[in-house]
Amino acid sequence: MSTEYLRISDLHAFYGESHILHGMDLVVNRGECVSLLGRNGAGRTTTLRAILGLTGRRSGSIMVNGRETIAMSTHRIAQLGVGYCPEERGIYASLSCEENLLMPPQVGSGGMHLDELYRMFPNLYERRHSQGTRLSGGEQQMLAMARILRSGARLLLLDEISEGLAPVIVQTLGQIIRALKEQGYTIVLVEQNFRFAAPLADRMYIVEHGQIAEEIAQGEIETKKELLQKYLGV
Amino acid sequence: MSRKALAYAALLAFGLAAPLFIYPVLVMKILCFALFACAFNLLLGYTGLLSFGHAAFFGTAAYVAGHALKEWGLPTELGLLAGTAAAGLLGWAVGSLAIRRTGIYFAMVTLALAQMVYFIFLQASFTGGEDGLQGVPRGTLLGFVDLSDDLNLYYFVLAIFVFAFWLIYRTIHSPFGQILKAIRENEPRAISLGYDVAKYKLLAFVLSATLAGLAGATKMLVFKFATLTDAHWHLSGEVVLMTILGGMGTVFGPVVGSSVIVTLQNELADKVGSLVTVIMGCIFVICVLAFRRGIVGEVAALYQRVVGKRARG
Amino acid sequence: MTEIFGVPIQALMGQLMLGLVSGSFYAMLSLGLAVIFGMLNIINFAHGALYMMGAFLAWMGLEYFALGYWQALLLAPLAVGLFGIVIERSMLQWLYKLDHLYGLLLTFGLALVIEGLFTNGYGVSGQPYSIPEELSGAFNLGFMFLPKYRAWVIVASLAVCFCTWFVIEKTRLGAYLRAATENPKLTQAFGINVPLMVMLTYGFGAALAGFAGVLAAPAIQVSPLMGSNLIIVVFAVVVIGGMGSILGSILTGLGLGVIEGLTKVFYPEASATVVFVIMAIVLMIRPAGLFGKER
Amino acid sequence: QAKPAALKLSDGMVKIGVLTDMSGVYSDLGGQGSVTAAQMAIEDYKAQYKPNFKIEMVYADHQNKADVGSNKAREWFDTQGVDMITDVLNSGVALAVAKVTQEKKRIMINTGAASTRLTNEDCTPNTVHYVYDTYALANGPGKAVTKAGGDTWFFLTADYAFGASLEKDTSDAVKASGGKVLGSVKHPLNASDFSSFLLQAQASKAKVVGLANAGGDTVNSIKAANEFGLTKNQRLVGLLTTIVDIHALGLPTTQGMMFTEGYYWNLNDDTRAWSRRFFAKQKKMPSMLQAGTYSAVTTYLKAVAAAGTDESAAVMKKLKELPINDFFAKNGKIREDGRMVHDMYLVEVKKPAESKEPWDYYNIKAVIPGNEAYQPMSLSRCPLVKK
Amino acid sequence: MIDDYILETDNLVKEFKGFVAVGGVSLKVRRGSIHALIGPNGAGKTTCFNLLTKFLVPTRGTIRYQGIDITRDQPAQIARRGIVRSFQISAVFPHLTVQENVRIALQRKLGNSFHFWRSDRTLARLDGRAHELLAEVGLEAYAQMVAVELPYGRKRALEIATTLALEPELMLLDEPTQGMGHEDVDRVMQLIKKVAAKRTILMVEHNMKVVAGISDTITVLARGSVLAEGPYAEISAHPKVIEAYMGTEHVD
Ligand SMILES: Nc1ncnc2c1ncn2[C@@H]1O[C@H](COP(=O)(O)OP(=O)(O)OP(=O)(O)O)[C@@H](O)[C@H]1O
Ligand SMILES: Nc1ncnc2c1ncn2[C@@H]1O[C@H](COP(=O)(O)OP(=O)(O)OP(=O)(O)O)[C@@H](O)[C@H]1O
Ligand SMILES: [Mg+2]
Ligand SMILES: [Mg+2]
Repeated sequence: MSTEYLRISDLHAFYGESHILHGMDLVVNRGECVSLLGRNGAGRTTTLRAILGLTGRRSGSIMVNGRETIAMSTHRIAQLGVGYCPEERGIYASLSCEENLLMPPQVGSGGMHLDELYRMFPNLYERRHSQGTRLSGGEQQMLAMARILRSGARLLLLDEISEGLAPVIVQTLGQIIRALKEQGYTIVLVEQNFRFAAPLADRMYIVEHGQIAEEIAQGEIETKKELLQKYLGV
Repeated sequence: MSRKALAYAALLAFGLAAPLFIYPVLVMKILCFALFACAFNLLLGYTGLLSFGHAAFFGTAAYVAGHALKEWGLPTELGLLAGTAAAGLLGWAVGSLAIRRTGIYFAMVTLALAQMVYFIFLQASFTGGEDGLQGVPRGTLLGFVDLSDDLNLYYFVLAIFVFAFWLIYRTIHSPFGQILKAIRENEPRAISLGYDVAKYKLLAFVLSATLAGLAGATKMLVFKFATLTDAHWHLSGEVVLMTILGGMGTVFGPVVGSSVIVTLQNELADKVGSLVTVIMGCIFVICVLAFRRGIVGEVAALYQRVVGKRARG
Repeated sequence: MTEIFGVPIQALMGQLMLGLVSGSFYAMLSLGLAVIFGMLNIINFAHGALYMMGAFLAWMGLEYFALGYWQALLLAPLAVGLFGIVIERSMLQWLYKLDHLYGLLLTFGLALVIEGLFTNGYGVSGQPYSIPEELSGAFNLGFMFLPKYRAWVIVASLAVCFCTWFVIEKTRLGAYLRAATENPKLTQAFGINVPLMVMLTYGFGAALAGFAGVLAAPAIQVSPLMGSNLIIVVFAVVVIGGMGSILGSILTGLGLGVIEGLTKVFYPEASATVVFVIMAIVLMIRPAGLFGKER
Repeated sequence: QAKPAALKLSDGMVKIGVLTDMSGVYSDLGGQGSVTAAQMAIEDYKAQYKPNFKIEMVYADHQNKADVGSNKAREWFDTQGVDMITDVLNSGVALAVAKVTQEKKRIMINTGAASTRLTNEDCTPNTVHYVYDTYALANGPGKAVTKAGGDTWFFLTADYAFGASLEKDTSDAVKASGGKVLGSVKHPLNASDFSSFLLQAQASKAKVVGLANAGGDTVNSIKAANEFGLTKNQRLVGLLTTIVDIHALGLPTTQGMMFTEGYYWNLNDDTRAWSRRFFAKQKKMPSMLQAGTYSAVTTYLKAVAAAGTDESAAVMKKLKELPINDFFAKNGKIREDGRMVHDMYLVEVKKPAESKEPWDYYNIKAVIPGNEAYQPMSLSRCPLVKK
Repeated sequence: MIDDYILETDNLVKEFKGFVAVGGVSLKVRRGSIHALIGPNGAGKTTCFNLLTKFLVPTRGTIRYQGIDITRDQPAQIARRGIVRSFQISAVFPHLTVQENVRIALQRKLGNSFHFWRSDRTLARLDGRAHELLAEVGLEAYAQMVAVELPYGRKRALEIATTLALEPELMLLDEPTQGMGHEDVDRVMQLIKKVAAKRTILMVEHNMKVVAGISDTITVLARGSVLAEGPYAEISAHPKVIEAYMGTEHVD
């Protein structure tokens, strides 16, 4: 069994006429948490969407768990065990909070139990009968996250999950990610919040103009400070 | 700039000379429907509201103007005005209701209200029911130009058309038009900037209804009658077709679209008989699937591409 | 004898029954519209034409293939559903990314084509379709003489409506449907085959219209234009109900049928317009419709 | 018939335009069938009289739109030299075309429209109304059925001008014959469901239920009447019912209905002979409109030949002089107001068992002589009629 | 003195079918200050905002602006009074140019917005002011660009310029820096500070850096009611706030 869980090579993606990704190359190993950093509009979200085939045209190669997915349709890719937590959260208004949680079909074994999730996010338990979009911004964020943990997906694509959350919750979220890593989940974390991502990520990629500009391993953060300064302004 | 002026001048010249080589009644009919479609386009193309009930205004104006000329014996100009004003009033009533909803619902509400108007015309006594209001006198213009002469009438109709066309053009390129554009682009934002969006939409609706009414009254004058087909939902559908075929949101699109449709209907009547609805339907489908920009829109895009290429190459 | 506003109560009961019958048709049609609208975001103007097709297929089945009413009740909706699927695959699927209005326009064109073709082939005066043997005759309800066939229409349509409601609101498939309705791309990203669902939904909506058509065939003349006027009334029903819920469209349909029925007794002149008048009033008071969600 | 040496023709030929509904609600009544009938008439005329002038025919679909119709007529007169227009069913279109015809000084022989306005308020010197009108349709059954014992009536009336005038004309006839009208209910045009109105008719306990509507409305009301068992105790009378409707509904549903027809194919050998020829071409038996169109075209051609010109005033004069006697009309005469007066038939629909062959639908209950069937000249509101 | 507070709410309550989202909030916003509203998720901040801008109708309570009761006003009316809000999603007119975007906002005061018979050239005199505003937010170079083509951070800037065109007395910003990169956050922070010079700002924000950096007063909401109020130093040391909101990680 190879340790490589996701391999993207020379990925190009388009929205209509506009060419957004210009040859992305990246690798995520099984059980790893990799973070994509970059400026607004660098193409990080697009990368995640391209993995699932949610962009317009795309070319190159995306291997998920050893299978080429570039020509697959979105639902087939998801069924390989990919869970996606979108930037805009994507909570369903026509479903209640709990229905939202239960909606994603099983795509793998070993998903979390509803009780477990409610323990993790007590806010959701409290509002479980409420209409999905009536939740506050932060509650929706929690819901979006919890939702994919139930489906048994082993590769999690998380887009800006710390956004709009109270600092306390962000801390809890950090603990959750750590726990997930321990359970062997493979995680791609797109983050704006460097402070949040840095301690969690095994490796970081810096995305610039739809390409990988730099790769930084966990141990190199201190040594590559000025690089980070240059690309991210931190 | 001046090239544009030149183009308008050429078109006007064509309009003036047209009856010499084309059957004038046909041209008048085209002008009326072109005006109707332009009025409709003001709403669809520039406000983003799809009304599926515009025939109600067209028909109302035709009936009221016809009644005013025939039964009350009003002078021609006043008769037309009466019809147009009635359409405007109806537009205000229908508009106030319909703008409470947007998108497809708006379309359905206008369609349903227009159907109601249709039933009223069907039952009311002054409309002559199925037979229609027939034999309306054309009268004289300003008391001395005899409009029963087709050529005199033609220039009168042309004048009405040019005036209305100018008004629509003016509206699109006015401060009001700017706000309409903004509303179409992002309605919540327009509200948050303090614009009472409903009022703007309503004014646009009333303007469009009034001008549609002017078209209806004029058409009545040309043909000397008003019938239920003027208010039937098929006509509402046709004016949508004309606008889309020509190119919605373009100044000339509706004119081109209506010329094509009216001419087609005229020609097809003899040749394909009952398949005429099928053909109209097919044009509809093809337009929506393949030529969403409409004839004028596509030509303009082509022109852009050619000019762009030349500039680049 | 008791009377209400000069109308004997027995006659009134009869009219209520009849209102329920026409309400059944409104309910089935507006339900189909709502289902399709939900999933495809398209107001299906061709719904009336599909309804007409259902009736015509039943008639053609009898005429050319000696298929009886019961077979037709099964086969015609299937055929209409398949036809719907073809339309969805060949045309509608290209419109999803565009403004919803294009869907309305396309289906309007389709309605013209379908009705035109049938008119061309069969004329407009209509074809007779007789009531099946088992359902002819009538029940004597005491207050009225209720033809068995009308009773059957009510039963059949309520059953169909209830099943649809149950599937959409209470089952897992329904949850997928609602999710896909709202955010198709994301739903697909969770591993659900949304394009397939969209296709089947349109097929189902079309089949529902076809089913209504077959039910209508013995009750009224099968004619190419039978759907085109009905559909406008159904649009008004939809506006009144608001496409908020499945249950909403069913209840509104039935309710308006009854109201229209009563109008026919008290003020028949207004019976063609009463639905539109109600629509205007509802718009003034609740712009989103009775069951619609304010947004 | 004497043949003048040469005819004075406006443009070297006689041109006939058939303006009809080829796609809409009335296309089965007129439509392609009318075109075929006109064609047959011209061919027969040529074969029989060997005329020394050219005859041509054009046709068009007016789509039931007055503007399309009148525009077409105008264009035909202005650019094609059409001399006579026929069929023109749909009263709205007919009235509009009548105006154009008068303006352009040509002739319209209307075989399709029902409105009596064509020979009353809106009569013109250029209009002939040939086959039927609402007065004749209403009057016949109103009198005959009442006299036969059906003396209490209830009406199902389409709620617009046409329905109202049918109801009024019939009520007058019923009352004049000593009957009583118990009430009426107005239904909207194109109402698909008539059950509610029928229930009201049933509740009225009238012996006769008159259907003051047309086309699809009539058909649907008959159907519902059958379903609700109304026909068990009450008699249905159609006020504008034609063989097309009966054919569409079938005998089991329509048996026992009574109404007035202007023509029936199975009347006598003449009608059978012509109708079978028509059937061979059209696969349908002719409606009264289609048969009337044949007769009208023939009559017109004879009048042109007799007048020696296609100039409308002269032809019109001849039209009003010549008596019409052919398979379609017996004792036909075109009156001063343009009304062609001929015998009408009160028919009753056969029971399925009585019908011996396809299209064998009617028992003729009475022949209503032309001068009784149509509105008398004394009541005419036509300004052309000197009183 | 009453004039000290530009906006006051008194015991504002919003219930959703029995669920109390905002339960008796009395808020006082001092004229000329930057006032931040923070609190845990679901505390009712956005709901509060929606009440203030009339996108929701309060169940109970009153809102006073400049001493006038505005509890029953319509949204558009609120805007005309000088209260303008920004949206969490970017709110520009995508296919108008940057300059036209600002001009739409300026046009209202001209009072000719219903004049459909006038030429739009009458709007040219607004261009000068539009450029000033664009310069203020650093967009003058982009004036002729179509708004949809602007990068995210610039769109936010354009939105603020448009808002400024209304010369609002009170600006309501809902998470103005959400989803922004560090550079953009800094730029917007500076921008807010700059425009706050002449007006009052009330904002909801989760980014403690921004809150700490520019706000004068902070109100902490929790479960629909006010937990604490005061300057950043005071708030960040408040034990209850730390427990309910900030957690152990501190921004220095
Ligand atoms: N649906 C779309 N159509 C066209 N262009 C798009 C679309 N979505 C994103 N883009 C463009 O693609 C580029 C990359 O966007 P992306 O969302 O991947 O950026 P990001 O790195 O995730 O940044 P952010 O912090 O804004 O989320 C941007 O320039 C954006 O304008
Ligand atoms: N329309 C509504 N119907 C029912 N409940 C609602 C509605 N809107 C908000 N709520 C509930 O009210 C509470 C407060 O919501 P609000 O959006 O004001 O929170 P917030 O403070 O803005 O949180 P966040 O920081 O997460 O955005 C939440 O628990 C939410 O679920
Ligand atoms: Mg992103
Ligand atoms: Mg919020």
